[in-house]
Amino acid sequence: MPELLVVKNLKKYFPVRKKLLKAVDNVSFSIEQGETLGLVGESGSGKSTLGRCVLRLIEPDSGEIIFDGVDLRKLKGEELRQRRRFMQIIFQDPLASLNPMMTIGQNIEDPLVIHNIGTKEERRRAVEELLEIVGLGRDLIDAFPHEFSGGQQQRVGIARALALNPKFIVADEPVSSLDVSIQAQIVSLLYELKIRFKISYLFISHDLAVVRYLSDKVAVMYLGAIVEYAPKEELYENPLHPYTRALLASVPKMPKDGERQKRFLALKGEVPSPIDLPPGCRFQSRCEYVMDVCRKQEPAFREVSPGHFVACHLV
Amino acid sequence: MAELLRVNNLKTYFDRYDGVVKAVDGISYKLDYGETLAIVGESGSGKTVSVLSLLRLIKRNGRVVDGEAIFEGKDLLKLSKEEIRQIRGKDISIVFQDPMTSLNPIMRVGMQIMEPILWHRVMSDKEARDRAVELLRLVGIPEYKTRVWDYPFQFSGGMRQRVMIAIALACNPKLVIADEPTTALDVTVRAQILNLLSDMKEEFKTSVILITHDITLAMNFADTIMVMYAGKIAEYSPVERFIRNPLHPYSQGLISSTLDIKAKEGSLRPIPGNPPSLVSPPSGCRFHPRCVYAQDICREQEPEYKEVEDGHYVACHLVKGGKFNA
Amino acid sequence: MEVALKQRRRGTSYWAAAWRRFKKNKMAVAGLIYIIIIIIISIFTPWIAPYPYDEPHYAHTFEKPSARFWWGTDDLGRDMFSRNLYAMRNALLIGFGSQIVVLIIGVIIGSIAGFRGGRIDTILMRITDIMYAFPTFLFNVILVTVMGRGLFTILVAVGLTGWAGMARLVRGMVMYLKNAEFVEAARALGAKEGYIIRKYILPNMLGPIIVSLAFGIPNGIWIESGLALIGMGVRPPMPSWGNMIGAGVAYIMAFPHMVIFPVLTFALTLLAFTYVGDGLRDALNPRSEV
Amino acid sequence: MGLVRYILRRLFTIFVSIVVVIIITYILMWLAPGEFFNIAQFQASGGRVATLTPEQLQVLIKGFEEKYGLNVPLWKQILNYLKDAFRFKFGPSFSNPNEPIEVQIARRFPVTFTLAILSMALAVIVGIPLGVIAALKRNTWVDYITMFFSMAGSIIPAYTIGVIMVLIFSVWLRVLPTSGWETPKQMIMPVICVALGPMAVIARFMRSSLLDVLNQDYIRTAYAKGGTDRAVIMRHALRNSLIPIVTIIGPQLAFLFTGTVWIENLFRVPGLGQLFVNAASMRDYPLLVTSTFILSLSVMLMNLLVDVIYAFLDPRIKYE
Repeated sequence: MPELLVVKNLKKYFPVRKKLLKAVDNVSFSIEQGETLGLVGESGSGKSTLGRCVLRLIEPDSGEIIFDGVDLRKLKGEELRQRRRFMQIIFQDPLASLNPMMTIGQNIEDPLVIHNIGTKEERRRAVEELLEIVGLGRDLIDAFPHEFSGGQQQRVGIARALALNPKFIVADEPVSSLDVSIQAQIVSLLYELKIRFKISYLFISHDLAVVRYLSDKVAVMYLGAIVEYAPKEELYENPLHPYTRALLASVPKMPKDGERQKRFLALKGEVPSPIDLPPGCRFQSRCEYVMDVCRKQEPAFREVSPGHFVACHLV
Repeated sequence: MAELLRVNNLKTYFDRYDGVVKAVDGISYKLDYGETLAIVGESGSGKTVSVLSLLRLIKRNGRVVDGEAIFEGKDLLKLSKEEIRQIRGKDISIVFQDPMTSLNPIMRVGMQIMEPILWHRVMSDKEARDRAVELLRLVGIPEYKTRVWDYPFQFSGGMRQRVMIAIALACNPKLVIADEPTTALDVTVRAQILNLLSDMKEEFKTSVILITHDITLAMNFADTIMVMYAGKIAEYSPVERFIRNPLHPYSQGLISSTLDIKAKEGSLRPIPGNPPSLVSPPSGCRFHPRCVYAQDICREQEPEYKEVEDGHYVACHLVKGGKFNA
Repeated sequence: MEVALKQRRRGTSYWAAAWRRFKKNKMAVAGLIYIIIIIIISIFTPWIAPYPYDEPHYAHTFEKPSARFWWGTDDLGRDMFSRNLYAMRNALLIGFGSQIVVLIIGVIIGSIAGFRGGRIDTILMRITDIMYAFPTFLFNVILVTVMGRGLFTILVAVGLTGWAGMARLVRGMVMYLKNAEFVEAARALGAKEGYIIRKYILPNMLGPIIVSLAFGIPNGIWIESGLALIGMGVRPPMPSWGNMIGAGVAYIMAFPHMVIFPVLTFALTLLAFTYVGDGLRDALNPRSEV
Repeated sequence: MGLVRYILRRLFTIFVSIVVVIIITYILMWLAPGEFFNIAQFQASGGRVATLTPEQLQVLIKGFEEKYGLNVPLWKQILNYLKDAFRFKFGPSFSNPNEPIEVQIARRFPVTFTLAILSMALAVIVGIPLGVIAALKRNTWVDYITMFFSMAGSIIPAYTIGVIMVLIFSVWLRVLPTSGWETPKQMIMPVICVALGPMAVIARFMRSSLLDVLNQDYIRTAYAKGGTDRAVIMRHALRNSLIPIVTIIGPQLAFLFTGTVWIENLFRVPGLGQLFVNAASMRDYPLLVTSTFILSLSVMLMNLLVDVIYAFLDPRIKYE
């Protein structure tokens, strides 16, 4: 399959009180047409910044973002604006992502207005169709976002993102603020859309289960860098990086066959401040296998088996 | 095991601009000494209110309208203000969800740990100080001897939650209520806090009520599980039995809605629809608008909350003789 | 939820919902009615007032309220009722007028600071901070000294010294809105900056700006009266509440009516505006309902 | 350590701000229509113009300009003024050529200072408990009445309230004198009038601050630990809600200083306010500039003091 998005050596540093916060530190990955990349990380991993950098909603410091054969970083003003039709974003907080002064219909119609697509009636019909696609009634078209529940708001956000028939959507923790039953609804909706419209997602989440369900490949981020990157089954069945292993082990599993777990394998400590990291491996402070070399030299991000990349001295 | 707490027909309502919110509408359950009960539900299910009502810690616009809560022979709901105060933090203590906001930002953590000890006159000021240091050690705070006089903002999220646990344990309570204690934390820190809760439960031999939205966690962690929906108990069961045989369609829905780390692609079967309004809840069974098995009787008549097997209670018309018949 | 939504299918727009909330606040509604009445009176003052504001009746000085002089007369025998009407009119002119000046300066400075950020923001905000911390009344006195004591110049002076709060408010909102998720969403959709400002940022700033203006109007009236009290307000014989009260105080022991009426209408007007401001603040904040 | 540097930086900012303020003031006055040398003023200060020939008048104006340093370019006037001003030397005023302004201020300052301090103390001592009571009794008639008066107090100018008080206590009840500043009885009304505005603002702010704190999770934690109402309110709610109060006291001081101008005028209190009113109405520029200088300096220093106190009260600030 052709590669839809190739990101190479992307960097974004923020100055924080004369120090550097390396939010995205030399990140590379690629996504094929119709394929979904899951991006897993805890708070402070830089996963949301990365998602926004890819869309140039945050301007990266350096690197390449080749979307459909064109380097987005070289595009200016109008060219970039036109490109935006093909790449969209869904946000974590569905209410905050909708314009409170516009009706549901106007919010969904807005991308069409911005790109001057169709007549008023055509747009109205398109909006009604989109409402149906995301599972909302047409009769809700004139309601306002604050009158909706979180799940419905997120459906509106998805409808708006779909309006321009994008090839690629950045989904930034789209279900983490929702209730379990609603989470499941939205995840299955996203899954259905992926199959139906062949959309590629960059699916950002801290929830390993959700990521597994939707992704084809998974990247694990820790403090601004991808530490492990592999096809889904490979990553979940054969995790190599100690951080990935710990992440997988710390999640309670459904005790279907009656064996319950009262203690969980826990990583020591917490995510350290991403400002002014010490030299060497960024995971050194929490790694149980830490060695001298880990404190001196940053491990290279290398391919250990076909398609399976990892940055660890132990592998 | 002996019974520590028995709640009968508890009802807690809130007054709001658009009407009366029946947050908890007639629930009954019991808890034994040393038992861990997990209350599972989504937001608005009444899981937190049902427990805060016991200690009368609900917001000003809320009121307990009916029911009794017998804790060691005393009805908590009928105690005087002073009597209930003497139980709070001493016999029953709480670990809240958000450790960032649940600690007083301008008071040293040591003092915050000492307060329940001093307020309940368990020991002298001097002893309370030593106790605070000891508790910090127990909950696994490094350099606890100096950290005891730090302020909350000098601790990370996970460390603050440890402090909250230390506060809860300060007076050797008989019951610890943990209200979504890990929800606000990072994935890897959640496991630490859960382990700590397990250890402390062993160490202090307390009963625990774990309030959570995570049914997977509940099924792993608890002895008994209680699933709430729209202010009522849908199902209440010993966990082993529940794992084998979840009976209520909502329990089943929650399980099939929950993405397990091993879930297969396309296997998700979400519950349709949205949670109901608690101001004007649906007629009959409150779950019927979202229930794929709903029948006429479900729309018309409220199902009875009854024991279907030994210790296994369900409120569903379709459950008969310990079996779910759709 | 489903049911509730269907009943409200036509949707309650932000403004409709705000009006519904505003109506619930009885004091605010009373204040609004009072303000509408005095605005109408002020428009037609020359036709309503029984006497010109500067017409003396030397035979009737210091008269108590009577059928001929409803609110009595002052030291020159001028009709207090007529003078009060004109004072009210002047106060409204200054109140509203000064807020127009505040709006223009505040929005321009605030949005430049907010949108541009960086050094321009720092400089503009430093100036704003000085204006904010400084007892602006002194500046008013100096400005009026420089520009003269006309109605228009006073109005401009009050505006020139009162924009700091508005600038801060606008800047804060711009800073918040330009990074708000729904604005980010619009940017991701490919909206042009002009479109974003017109459709996303401005409509969402309107509420707080209106509230700020509502509180600014009584403040403007207040400052004018303060200027008038120390002889820096509108030039006599043109009446203002400040100079009427100032003049009345001199005779307070013997002829309290000269001060009672201006004081009461003045206080009532300020309270009315403030209640409306309070009502607007609650009404324009959708979260206040919960 | 950080604190000292912070204070020094703030002092520098204050210095710059004041220089800017003085420059603006000077430019404004320079733009003002009419000569600095105002015949009416000269006469008012005891001169006799009518008897002078034009030449003699020229000499007189020259002498006047020399005396007040007006015979140099504007930028130099400003520089000269600033150099002296930061050593608290302001030269003579137009209206009182024989007495340097610092002497006039020194005589009147204690009066205004006493008035301001007494008023602020009253405002804080009454305002805070009022706010606390209103918050604890929220949505009862106690709350409504307190908040009605508080709203009225913060929006109706002190002067107007002063007039109403004179009407009630001097005209009708005849229990308090209308003017003067010698006996405590004379001080009652001025102090109350000046205090009412800030008191109302403090009460309102205290109420909302306390309500805000009472809604915080850590208050619920304190109750859950078994705290009595008293313990929770005293140890947790009050302490935390008082911290933001400190921040509004700074701006209120500026407000209060301005308020004294009219109140001193109304009650014939011989403070800085009267001096200022005279300066304004007589176009006494040196005095006007100096009032600006003194007022902005004191307000900015007060604000600094308030911020430092704030840093001491809130441990979160110190460590940042």
